[in-house]
Amino acid sequence: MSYQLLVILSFVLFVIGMIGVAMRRNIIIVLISLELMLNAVNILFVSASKYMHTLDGQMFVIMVITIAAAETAIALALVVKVFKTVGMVKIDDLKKLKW
Amino acid sequence: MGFKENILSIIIFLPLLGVLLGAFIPKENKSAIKWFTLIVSLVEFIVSLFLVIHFDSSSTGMQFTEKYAWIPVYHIQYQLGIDGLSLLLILLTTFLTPLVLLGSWTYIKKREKEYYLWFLVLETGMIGVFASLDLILFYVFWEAMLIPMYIIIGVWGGPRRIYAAVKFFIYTMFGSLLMLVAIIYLYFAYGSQTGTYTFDLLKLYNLSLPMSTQIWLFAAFALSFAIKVPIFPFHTWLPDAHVEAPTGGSVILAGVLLKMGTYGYMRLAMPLFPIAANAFLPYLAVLAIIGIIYGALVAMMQPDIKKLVAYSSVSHLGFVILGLMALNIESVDGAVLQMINHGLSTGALFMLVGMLYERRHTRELSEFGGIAKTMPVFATIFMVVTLSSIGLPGLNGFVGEFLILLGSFFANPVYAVLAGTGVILGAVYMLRTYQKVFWGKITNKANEDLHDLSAREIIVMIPILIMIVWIGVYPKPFLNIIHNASESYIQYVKPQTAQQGQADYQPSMAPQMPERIK
Amino acid sequence: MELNIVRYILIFPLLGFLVNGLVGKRLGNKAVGWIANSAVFISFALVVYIFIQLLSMAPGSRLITDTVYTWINSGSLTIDFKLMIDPLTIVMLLVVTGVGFLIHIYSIGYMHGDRSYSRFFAYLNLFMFSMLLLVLSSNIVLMFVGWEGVGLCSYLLIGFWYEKDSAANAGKKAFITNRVGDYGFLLGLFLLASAFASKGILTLDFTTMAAHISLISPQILTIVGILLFVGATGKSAQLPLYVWLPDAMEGPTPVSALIHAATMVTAGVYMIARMNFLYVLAPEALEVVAIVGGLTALYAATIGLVQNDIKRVLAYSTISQLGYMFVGVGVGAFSAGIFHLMTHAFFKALLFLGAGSVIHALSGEQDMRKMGGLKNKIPVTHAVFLAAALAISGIPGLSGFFSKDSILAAAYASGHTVIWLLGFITALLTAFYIFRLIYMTFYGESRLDKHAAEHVHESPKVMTVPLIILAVLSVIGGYIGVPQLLGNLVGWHNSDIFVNFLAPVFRTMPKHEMPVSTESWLMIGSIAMAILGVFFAWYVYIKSKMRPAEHAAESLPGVYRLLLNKYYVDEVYNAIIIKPLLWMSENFLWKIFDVRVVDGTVNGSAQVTQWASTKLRKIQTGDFQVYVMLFLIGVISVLAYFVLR
Amino acid sequence: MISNVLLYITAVLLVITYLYAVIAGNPVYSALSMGAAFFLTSFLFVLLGAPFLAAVQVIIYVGAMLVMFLFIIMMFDLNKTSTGTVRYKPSTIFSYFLIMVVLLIAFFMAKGVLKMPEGFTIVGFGSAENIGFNLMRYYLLPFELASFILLVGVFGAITFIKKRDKE
Repeated sequence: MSYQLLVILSFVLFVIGMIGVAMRRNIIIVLISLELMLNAVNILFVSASKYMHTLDGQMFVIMVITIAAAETAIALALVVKVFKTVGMVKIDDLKKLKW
Repeated sequence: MGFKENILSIIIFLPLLGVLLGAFIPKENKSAIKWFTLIVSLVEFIVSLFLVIHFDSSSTGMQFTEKYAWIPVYHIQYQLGIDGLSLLLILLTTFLTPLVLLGSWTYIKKREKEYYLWFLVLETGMIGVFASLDLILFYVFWEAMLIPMYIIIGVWGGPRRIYAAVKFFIYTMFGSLLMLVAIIYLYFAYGSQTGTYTFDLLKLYNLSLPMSTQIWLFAAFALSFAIKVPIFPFHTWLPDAHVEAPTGGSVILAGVLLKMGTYGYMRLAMPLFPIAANAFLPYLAVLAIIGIIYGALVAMMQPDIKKLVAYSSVSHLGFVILGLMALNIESVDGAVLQMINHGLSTGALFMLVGMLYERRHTRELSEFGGIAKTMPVFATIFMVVTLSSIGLPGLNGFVGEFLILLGSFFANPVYAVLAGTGVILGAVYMLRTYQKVFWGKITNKANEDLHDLSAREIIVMIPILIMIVWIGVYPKPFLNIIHNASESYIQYVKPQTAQQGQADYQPSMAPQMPERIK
Repeated sequence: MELNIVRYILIFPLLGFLVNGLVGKRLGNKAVGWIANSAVFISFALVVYIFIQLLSMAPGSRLITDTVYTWINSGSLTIDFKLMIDPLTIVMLLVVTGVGFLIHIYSIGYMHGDRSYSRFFAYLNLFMFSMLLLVLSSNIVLMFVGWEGVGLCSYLLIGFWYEKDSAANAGKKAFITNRVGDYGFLLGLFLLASAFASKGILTLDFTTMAAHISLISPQILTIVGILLFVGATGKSAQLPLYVWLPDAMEGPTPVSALIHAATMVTAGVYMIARMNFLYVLAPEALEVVAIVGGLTALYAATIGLVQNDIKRVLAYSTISQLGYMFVGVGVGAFSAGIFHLMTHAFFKALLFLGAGSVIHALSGEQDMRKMGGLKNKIPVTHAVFLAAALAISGIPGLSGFFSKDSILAAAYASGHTVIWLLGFITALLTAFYIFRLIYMTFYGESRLDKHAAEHVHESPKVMTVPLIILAVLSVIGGYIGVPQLLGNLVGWHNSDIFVNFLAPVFRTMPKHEMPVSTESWLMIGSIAMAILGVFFAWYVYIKSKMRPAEHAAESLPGVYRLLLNKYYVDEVYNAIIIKPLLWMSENFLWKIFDVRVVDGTVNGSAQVTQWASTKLRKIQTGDFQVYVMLFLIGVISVLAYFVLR
Repeated sequence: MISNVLLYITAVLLVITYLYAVIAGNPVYSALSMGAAFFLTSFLFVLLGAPFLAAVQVIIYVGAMLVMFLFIIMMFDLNKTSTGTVRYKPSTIFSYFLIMVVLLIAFFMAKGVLKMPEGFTIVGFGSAENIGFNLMRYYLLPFELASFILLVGVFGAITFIKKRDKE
């Protein structure tokens, strides 16, 4: 399988994740989509690592996984907090960022 | 690393050291803070007198120079040095600061600690501007000094203080950003011409740029300083800033900050770009003259005393700029002296207005009348300062105005004829004010039992009065200090004048550097 | 000759000012009076001493200088604080310190009981200092210092009773009008300086200027002369800047006598005499001086005819007499001008002080319509007043006759017939209005208020003694300048001592000889005019007991009202200069230009920014998904640009 | 050859699971679909010579993250609160389509067809040993920093959830 196809695969996966982030109302699903985007990037890293014959890509994947883990933890904590205070997880109700 | 070698650094950073130490004084202990800052500023003044003692008024170059690498990558140096012009302005700063602190003793009633400490910060900034010879260092001090002033106006000011502070800040920032761009351009221009890069002012003086470039750079510098001076029509921030600023802020603003504009013209804008300067010269002179007359006319109609004094500043600084533009030794000497004079007399006027405000909490002219009866000492001091401000011979204002008008008459009689009307108008608005405040019957009940100046207030005023009389009666020491600075200023700017067409600036009857009569 | 005591003439009044001004309140009135008077007396004594010194020197070399220090030095300009005494100076010094001293003494009595006694004497001493500086200075800039200094004192003293609005306004008006004149003076000074500078001699020293004046072209000198004369019209109350002097009568009467009659207002005449070396080379400028002087003399005299305030009559009289002096210097007879200056100082000071004595006697009444019949109630005042009136009218034998006559003779001799005619008519008017004043005040029936009538009293000794001394001077003062024509009658050679004494100071104009007979006829003519004037006044006010005011008001209402309202000059100035200027400043410059245009531009740009922000902030929906989208579009666009380009 | 076929199959499955995770109405299905995607990714990693990462992928993503998601969903009954599913905005969809097109065009224009290297010479390319060696040798600082970030994440999560005493 060509490297190119792998890249396209990761692009496709990334954009699918992105669509999820941008278009879902459920905040949990938004977070899931975010994880999926990260995962798509990981795929790109690993294939590049193989293509370029170095381990650097894989190193990055480790970092990404670590960050993703931390991020998920905090994001979910936030969700819990928001749910407790607002009682909602619909994203279009959270517009406090306005102005 | 002796005392004398680093004297300028010591003077610059002494107040800042005071701030660091003063920060440890608890906020509640107000009198300790007042005394501490006062003592720091007095020590500062005494140290700055050291400069006078060791100043060599016969030497033409910069003195007390210091030079250390600061940011070597970009060839930015920590470079200090002063000549007569800077010396007098530094002295004016260190002279006014203790008086301002003492004058604010009872005026400021909230957040005293911050107020007094900010003033020391301000002093560091101001002295730094006058002492730095590296453009980036200059710029840093120039901007740094804005912050304390912004805070002083914005926190301790009058009801519209936020508007005034923001207006002040944005006006000045607008100008100085253009200046920064010009400074950086200069850096690269010098580098491409000589192969070495520097922000050293003294080296940049020797840079010769084509006319087209100079015009733009000069415009950037000139605009920045014009706002600061302020030259008509960039003056409208001044009345607002003055009216809203607390007394101390007004005094420093009028006394020192405005001088930075004129200082900038004399130190940077004109000598750096002589060709462009000569091209702009007549326009600036005309603006200065408009400023003189316009400021006086508008001052004449002000109902608010402080606003009136602010507009009178516009008029007085018009004289300074006119003096600088006339480009002969008399007028430039006069202009520098007038910077000091304006600092003293307008500073004193603001202090006096502040004292009045402290008693009556209003500055409307119509609220006053007949105060000479209840406050005779105050009335007397105000009279002396008023007379100094309108340039009565024998007091300081006259010497400066006389030299400026004489010099500008040499340069172009029309300048002096027009600017001279400012002398008449000056008398009109100041005497009108004096009459409205002090003379006549007491019509307002509130003025009946005003108490006269306290001992502290008199102590604040006396040094200024002494200086006012001293400069008026015996200005020679000051002129001696100024002399070489103005001569080198003329040398930097003048040669191009000769090439550019003498006729424009030298009317037929003007002198060709006359001989002195023995 | 260098003589260091000259500076002490200045120092004592200055000390008196400082002591009285700073601690006068605590010293008590008696001490204040002593300090002020002795300061002036010491100066007077010094002047007399120097006068004797001067007389002992050879006539041609009478010059004493005293260089105190270098005042201003800038480039090639050096202005020394240097004092100079020559015959012209010494005459002025004697007048200033002598008359000044008498008025100081008088003031002790007059100002007795005033709340601001010490302030008054401090100002008076400051005035003496400034006036002496004006007279003593050896260069024109230092002279300007004194020039402005006396203006300041005039301002302070006119506004002495500052609680009265009229006094405060008058003080301000005096200062500002003077400033207008000073503006001209300064420009003249600058022009002169630059003219000298262009010849390579930047100097403002009288002696040096006199030595090199011929280098400068007459055109420039003429302009300089006229500009300097503008200054003189301000200070010496000539057309068109005379308006402040009548109002200046708001000040205490000794002030009117000292400043607005005897000394300060004559500074303009002194200045032109001092600059004679310049004016001699600028005949056109002198012509202007003479014409303005002549017109002012007549003009002010006509106004003086109808005024009812005793001091205002004297004020217009002063303006008129100053006009005479300018005629004198204007036709090149500098010594005649200075001579009249001196005699005028005697009799006009006397008239003012006498008027002060009358006012004092009547508890402050100044309106002559409420006086009358005072002759026997205040006999000393009446006597001295009469002497002064005779002197000013030009009755032969008194000082005014000699000085006025020499001016008119010089005017006629130099061919200024029209100006002579102006002066000639003025002589008649002068005699008329001054005797109108005498008759209205001292003769006829009493028209006093009841209240005032009860308190009429002669002034104390401290006031009358100076009056008597001045009266003596007014009578005999003229005999130092007896015209040679009269001197010859009694076989007195060189009878014109005054002219001879001053001769070395002045450059001479081309001499105009005139036949003895003409001179005699002129003299007889002016005597006749004086007597005619006195007679008319007697006829109108005593003999026929006409009420000329009502009469005139009925028969010539227009003219009468015009005169009474001083030709409406104040109103005209107000309407064409002051009001429009104020209106323009307030409504156009400040409220429109400053607030609308400049601030409008600044605030406008701020408002545009703000408006744009309120519109643009709608983009900020707060919906993070929109942000994500926009962010990504941005990233992709940048990426696309780099890849696709 | 076999591995290539496996790769294609995995890729197709990945796309399907991704789509379902994004589209699913119920968060639980979505989460489970994400788990499936992680498994597939891990399989892909093995095929691409990264066995260690494959293991880590399963452990962390599936073992920790997926469980966490499910836990939260269950605990708060989030699957019942959600009403609408997708915000359909034609402009949004169009922009994403555009992005995709641009990305693909960009990629194809950038390079020609890139073949994967066939013969794989390095022994134990993605092994734990090699990874560990690299990590400790060349990536020590990022590694430590990452550990720090994790620590901060832990603290952050705890403080968010923690009930304030005052309240």
